[in-house]
Amino acid sequence: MDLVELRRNDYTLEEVSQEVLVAFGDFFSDQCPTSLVRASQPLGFDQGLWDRLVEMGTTTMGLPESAGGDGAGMVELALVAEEFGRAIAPAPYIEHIVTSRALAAADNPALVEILAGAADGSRIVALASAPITPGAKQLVPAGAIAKDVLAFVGEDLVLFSVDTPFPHVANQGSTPLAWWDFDSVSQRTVIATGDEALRIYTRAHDERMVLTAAALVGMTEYALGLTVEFTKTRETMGVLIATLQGVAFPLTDIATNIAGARNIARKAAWYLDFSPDERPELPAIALVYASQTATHGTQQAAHLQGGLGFTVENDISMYFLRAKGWGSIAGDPNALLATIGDQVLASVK
Amino acid sequence: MDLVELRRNDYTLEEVSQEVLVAFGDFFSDQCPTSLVRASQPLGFDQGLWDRLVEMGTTTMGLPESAGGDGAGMVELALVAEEFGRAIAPAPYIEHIVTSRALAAADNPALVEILAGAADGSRIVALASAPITPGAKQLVPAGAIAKDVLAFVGEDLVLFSVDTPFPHVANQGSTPLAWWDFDSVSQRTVIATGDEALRIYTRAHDERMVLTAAALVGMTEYALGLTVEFTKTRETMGVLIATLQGVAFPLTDIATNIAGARNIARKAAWYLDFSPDERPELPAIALVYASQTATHGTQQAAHLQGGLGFTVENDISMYFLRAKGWGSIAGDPNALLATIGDQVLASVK
Amino acid sequence: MDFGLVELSAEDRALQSEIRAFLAEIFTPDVFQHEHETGSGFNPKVYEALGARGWLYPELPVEQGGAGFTPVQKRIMELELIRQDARVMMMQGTSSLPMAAVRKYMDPAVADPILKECAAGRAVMCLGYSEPDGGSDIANAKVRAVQDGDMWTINGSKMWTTGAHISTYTFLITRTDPEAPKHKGITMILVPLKSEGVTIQAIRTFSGERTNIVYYEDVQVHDSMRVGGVNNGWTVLHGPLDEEHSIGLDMNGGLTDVSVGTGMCRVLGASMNEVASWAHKATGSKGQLLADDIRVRESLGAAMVDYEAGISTPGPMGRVKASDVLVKNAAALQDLVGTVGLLPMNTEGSIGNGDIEYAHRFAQGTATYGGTVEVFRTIIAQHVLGLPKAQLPGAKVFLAGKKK
Amino acid sequence: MDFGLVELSAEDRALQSEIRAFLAEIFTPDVFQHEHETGSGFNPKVYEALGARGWLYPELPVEQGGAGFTPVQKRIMELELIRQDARVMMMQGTSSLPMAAVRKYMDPAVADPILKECAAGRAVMCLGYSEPDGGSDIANAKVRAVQDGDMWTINGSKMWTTGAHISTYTFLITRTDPEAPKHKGITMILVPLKSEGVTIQAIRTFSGERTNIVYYEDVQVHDSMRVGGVNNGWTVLHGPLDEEHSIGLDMNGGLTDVSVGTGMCRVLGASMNEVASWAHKATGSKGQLLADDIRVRESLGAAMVDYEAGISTPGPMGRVKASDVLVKNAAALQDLVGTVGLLPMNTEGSIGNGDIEYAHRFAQGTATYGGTVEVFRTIIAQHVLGLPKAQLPGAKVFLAGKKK
Repeated sequence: MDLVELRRNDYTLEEVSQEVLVAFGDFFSDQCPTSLVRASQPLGFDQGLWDRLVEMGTTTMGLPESAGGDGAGMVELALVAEEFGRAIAPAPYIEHIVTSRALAAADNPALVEILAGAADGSRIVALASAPITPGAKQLVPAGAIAKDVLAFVGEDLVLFSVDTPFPHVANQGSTPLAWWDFDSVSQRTVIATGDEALRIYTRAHDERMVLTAAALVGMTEYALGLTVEFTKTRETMGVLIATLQGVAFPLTDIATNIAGARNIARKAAWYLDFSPDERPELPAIALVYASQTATHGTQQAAHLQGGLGFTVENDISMYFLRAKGWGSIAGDPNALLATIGDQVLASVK
Repeated sequence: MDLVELRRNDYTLEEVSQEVLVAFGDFFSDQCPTSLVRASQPLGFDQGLWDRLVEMGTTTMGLPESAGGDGAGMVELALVAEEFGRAIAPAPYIEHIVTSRALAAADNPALVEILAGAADGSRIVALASAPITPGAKQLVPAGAIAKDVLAFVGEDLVLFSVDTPFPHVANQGSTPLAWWDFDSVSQRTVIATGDEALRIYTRAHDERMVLTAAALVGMTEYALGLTVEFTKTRETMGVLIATLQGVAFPLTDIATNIAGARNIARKAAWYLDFSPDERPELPAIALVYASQTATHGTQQAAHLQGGLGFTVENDISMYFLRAKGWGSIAGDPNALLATIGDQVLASVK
Repeated sequence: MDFGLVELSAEDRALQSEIRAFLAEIFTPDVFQHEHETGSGFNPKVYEALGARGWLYPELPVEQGGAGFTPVQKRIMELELIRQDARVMMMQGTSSLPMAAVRKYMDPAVADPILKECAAGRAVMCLGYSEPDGGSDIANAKVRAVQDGDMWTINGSKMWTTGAHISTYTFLITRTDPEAPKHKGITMILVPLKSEGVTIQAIRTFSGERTNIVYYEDVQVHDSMRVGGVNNGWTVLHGPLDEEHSIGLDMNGGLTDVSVGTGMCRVLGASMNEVASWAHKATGSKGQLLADDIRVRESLGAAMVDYEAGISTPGPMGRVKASDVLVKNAAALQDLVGTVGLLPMNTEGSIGNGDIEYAHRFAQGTATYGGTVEVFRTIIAQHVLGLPKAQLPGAKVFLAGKKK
Repeated sequence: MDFGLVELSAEDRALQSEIRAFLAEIFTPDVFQHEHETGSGFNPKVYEALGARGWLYPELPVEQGGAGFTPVQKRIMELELIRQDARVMMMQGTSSLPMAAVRKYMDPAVADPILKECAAGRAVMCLGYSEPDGGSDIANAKVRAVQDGDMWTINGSKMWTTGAHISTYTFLITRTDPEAPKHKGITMILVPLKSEGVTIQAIRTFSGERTNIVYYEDVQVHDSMRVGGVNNGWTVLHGPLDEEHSIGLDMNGGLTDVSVGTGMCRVLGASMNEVASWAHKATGSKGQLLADDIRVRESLGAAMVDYEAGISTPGPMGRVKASDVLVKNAAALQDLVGTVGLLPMNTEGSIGNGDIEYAHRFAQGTATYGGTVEVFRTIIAQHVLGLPKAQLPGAKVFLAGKKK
């Protein structure tokens, strides 16, 4: 890999991006208190919040103008994802957005109606995590609330549609997972085939990794904030625990990881927008690093609140329990490492 | 694996083992000051020390009585290895002992003379780390001072002998490594073949792993002690740095790792002595964990002395620079993990 | 040194079979379901069935309600109980600490009936140590006990009193001299939890285990329930604490676990076994059996190294190590198996009926149980490494933030 | 946001080619050999050749000895120098800190000739900050400077004065008022190292880098060499320190590294490249090409994630992260390649001519350079997280234990 490439490293947000960040930050802190997150368990979906997200234009902002959208890029979508993750909002933001964008990219007349439903939020769409193999069910993210799931079958990218989503399966992250028995779904629309299918599918997965990475950053930062406040008020042996290095140093490591993970997620989003054929490993790097950051960060943040951090009543428990699940849904970290390594190997060939 | 097996967990040393520990502890602290270690760099061999080790009976204690030895078991040899490692002694204790034991196990009349030379220390013997492949040289531990190297070739265990050892190659750990060009060595004695060859070879490797694990424990404990003393005298901001959790907690983690690594190494030695067909993964576990303990422990111990821990003059530098190398010579940690995992998989079959 | 299988006499072998058969009978499916629902670490039917045979504290002499077991027999019982379910037996271990103090310090006329009830499984005791603002400093207890003639009046509240809701007594640290240095003004009182003025409020942890806050409002306790001298509570406490935190020099010919964290490691071991079983059946994206996958083999190998480290590290160091390796590997094994690792007990497709999912939640608590790992690191720094103590304004002894 | 390739004008492209060709000419093999032997981070021929063109500090105006480079041109130069060898250029960076202070605080009549010598590569400056017993607390400096008329007399010793043996001047923290609070009694003096009474003693580090202890015995320095006001040293120091520790808000349109630790990460990146090249040629025990080995692929992937984290983490947090990832991955890559990873430069069979072996030694120093990672964690705790400071007896500011 080229260690001295003459590139810019400019993380300054455009004004319009800043506004998106503030608007969605405000939206989630107003509309999605942790009480709402708690009330939506174990399904992890709140229809009222979803309706308000639709009103905010969340389901259209990332669609191309040709599909009635606002044409926002991955950078803006990642900023929204960060605020979404900070609120651990019970809504299928990531699944729905990346799948609708994939459907729009297919530009297939048969999809007009479904795409309109996705744009106005009335029809939740989702993305399978692995190609379909006959006889094997799949755990589908947002599969308990989506009626349409995009999946790769052989050479084709196929939209599987049902009238009623498959039943929810309880899970640690309280996300709307369901086992889909794709064999039993007869309503199927081939939306792309061959290279185009692979291109759309890969792009959708990359987008899911980047948005999930951004969401994990927001999630971890909120959890860190809860614990920072705790350590500033809690005493032991006559001193605030925040003044003990055994408490302060792990907190700084979490903050350090968050700062880097945020930058990587944003950079990966920028490459998808502006230079999609370069650095193909960045979405995977973003996801792996954000997952490590969130797993370790929420665990330590919960732990540094002592016994209180281990109680169900403490909001931090909801963050800890989601950190692993959200990351896991977007990709297998071990498998991703090998594909990242392949890029290093290719770069010196 | 059986989590509730009714076994004893008794780490109490027999009186005779205690005596071995004390005798060799005294020997190395008297005969092998760090100044001698420093003077023996970069080769990592001191003939005078070797002669005194021979006088101590080190080269005979582990040989069977039939070969003129004292029949000491792996538990005693591991105790000696711990003291040897504590002193980072410039002598081929581990290589020579495990190789002589392998030669004795072969019970081959052609080896009588070489075995006598090994027993009286006049002929240093060593063990190749991988089977010989024609056309490829091998880095042989102690290969710069040994005239006889035991190696696996096809189905045979072969002793390769030379009049002059191959030249030393400089290395981070200051050990007497050499590239052996086995193709060029004409003096070869087949000492065992087939299953017996494999059994002797595997046993020798297991013994090397266990003794190296014990040596790494002693090495790390000495390095820890240097830094513990440092932190009790060094002040910052008006307090001893030992009272800061950012210093004390990493030190406790090193101590914790040492305590566990020591117990595992001794347990692995006991199994080789008394129950060699059970827990075949223990030597690998002992080595991997002791290597992790030593790599991390010497690094942190050096670091917690600040800039002083990074200077050549500080003895801790010699410990840090050997930790990785000594472990690496005894086995590839990644490959060992897979073989350990195989035992877990086999246990539930 | 000895790591051999324990050679059993014919009698012990027969006892082992008898125990195993008996436990298989009393650990019915609804015992597990009950524990899953309550998270109490206690089951009255199981405790009473064991108690009726003297098998709850079988090392006690028969006349004290035990069965006069030898160390080997006691170990057989321990391991057979773990084989069934260690969780249900938690209060057995918790009670044993105050039982030792009661036996040592109280008038036998009062103590004996109490201890017999405990041995019979009809009573358990919990630890009233930590307080809501106390952090790790239990010597700083503020729950007030005031003596008037033969009676004590108790006011205040305790946190993390695990088992209070099913216990007969709590072994309470009370402040009896607010003017004295903090270690010299505390007294231990065995408080019947049925007393008027006691209110117990549940705290749920996300491993599913229940603990409690206990409020004491003008609770009246007779002086005969005092354990040890007035203002001598620190000494009384040290008995059980020393037992809990002891460096663990093995006094039983290797019949005890070397690491305080062995129980935590068994949860990791169970996860490893479940992942291994799963890998013998599951296939990867290219149809390969996962048991042959290098990634699965290495991850299990890495977990095994850590498991061995956790059970081999002595005493309080083992407690820190076990928690560290459980936290690390529970996450790593969840990564290894993928999304199905998120599925809990009783859901389609979960691994080991939710063992992987459970281990990840359970792991977090292990860093806090019986004192946080930070508290133990402080103890190790002072007592193993001999490092000087930090000169903090309130420092004297850092101990046990959360008691089981 | 912008991570694009910098679009160069025809003029800049020509300059880039000119620089590249020139550097290829002056970085001869004996430059590397000289650095390998001395570990000084300095080469007089290279510095003077660059200085002669105004390319040592090319962002300075021509009249100050620079070349009036634009930020893009300066960045071109930086990267081309790194492409050659960052180690040799270390003193260029070290000098730039005191040069800024000299420019700002000294009488131009005195300062200008000194600065011109530096720009010309004929002089470099080192940092006389840390002291033998000083730990991280540079404000606690004890080297004494006493004024008598126009002259200062200096006594004491400094530790970790990297480059002292090849520097013309040292930028010295002196204690000028022992009675004042420690931050209010220090004065900065630019001391010519040729002065009588200066003794320089080498300290060798195990990365091969040389640093020094410098003894000052009745060293006489004229008052014109004072930098800033008497007892105002803390303010003068903060200029360069703020530069070194700045959170690094990018003022150059993304033309600077975002992480303070980027240089450390490049050593990791070089190791990764060497391991990848090796894996394209080496085969495993079963004859398989190591580039196809899942273990090699995953380890390089893990290193790449950490590399990206190291270069993407802003400011002082990036300095901590970069050191952490370098320490971790240098060891992991050495494990990956096996025993040949222990072989240094110029030995048969070493990887990347010893790059792997070097990275593992070099990594250790990065946890100390310019202040230990613990010092930086303290800064992050206070300035990023807003945590309260520990109330230590001597605490005011924790800064920079070891200066480059």
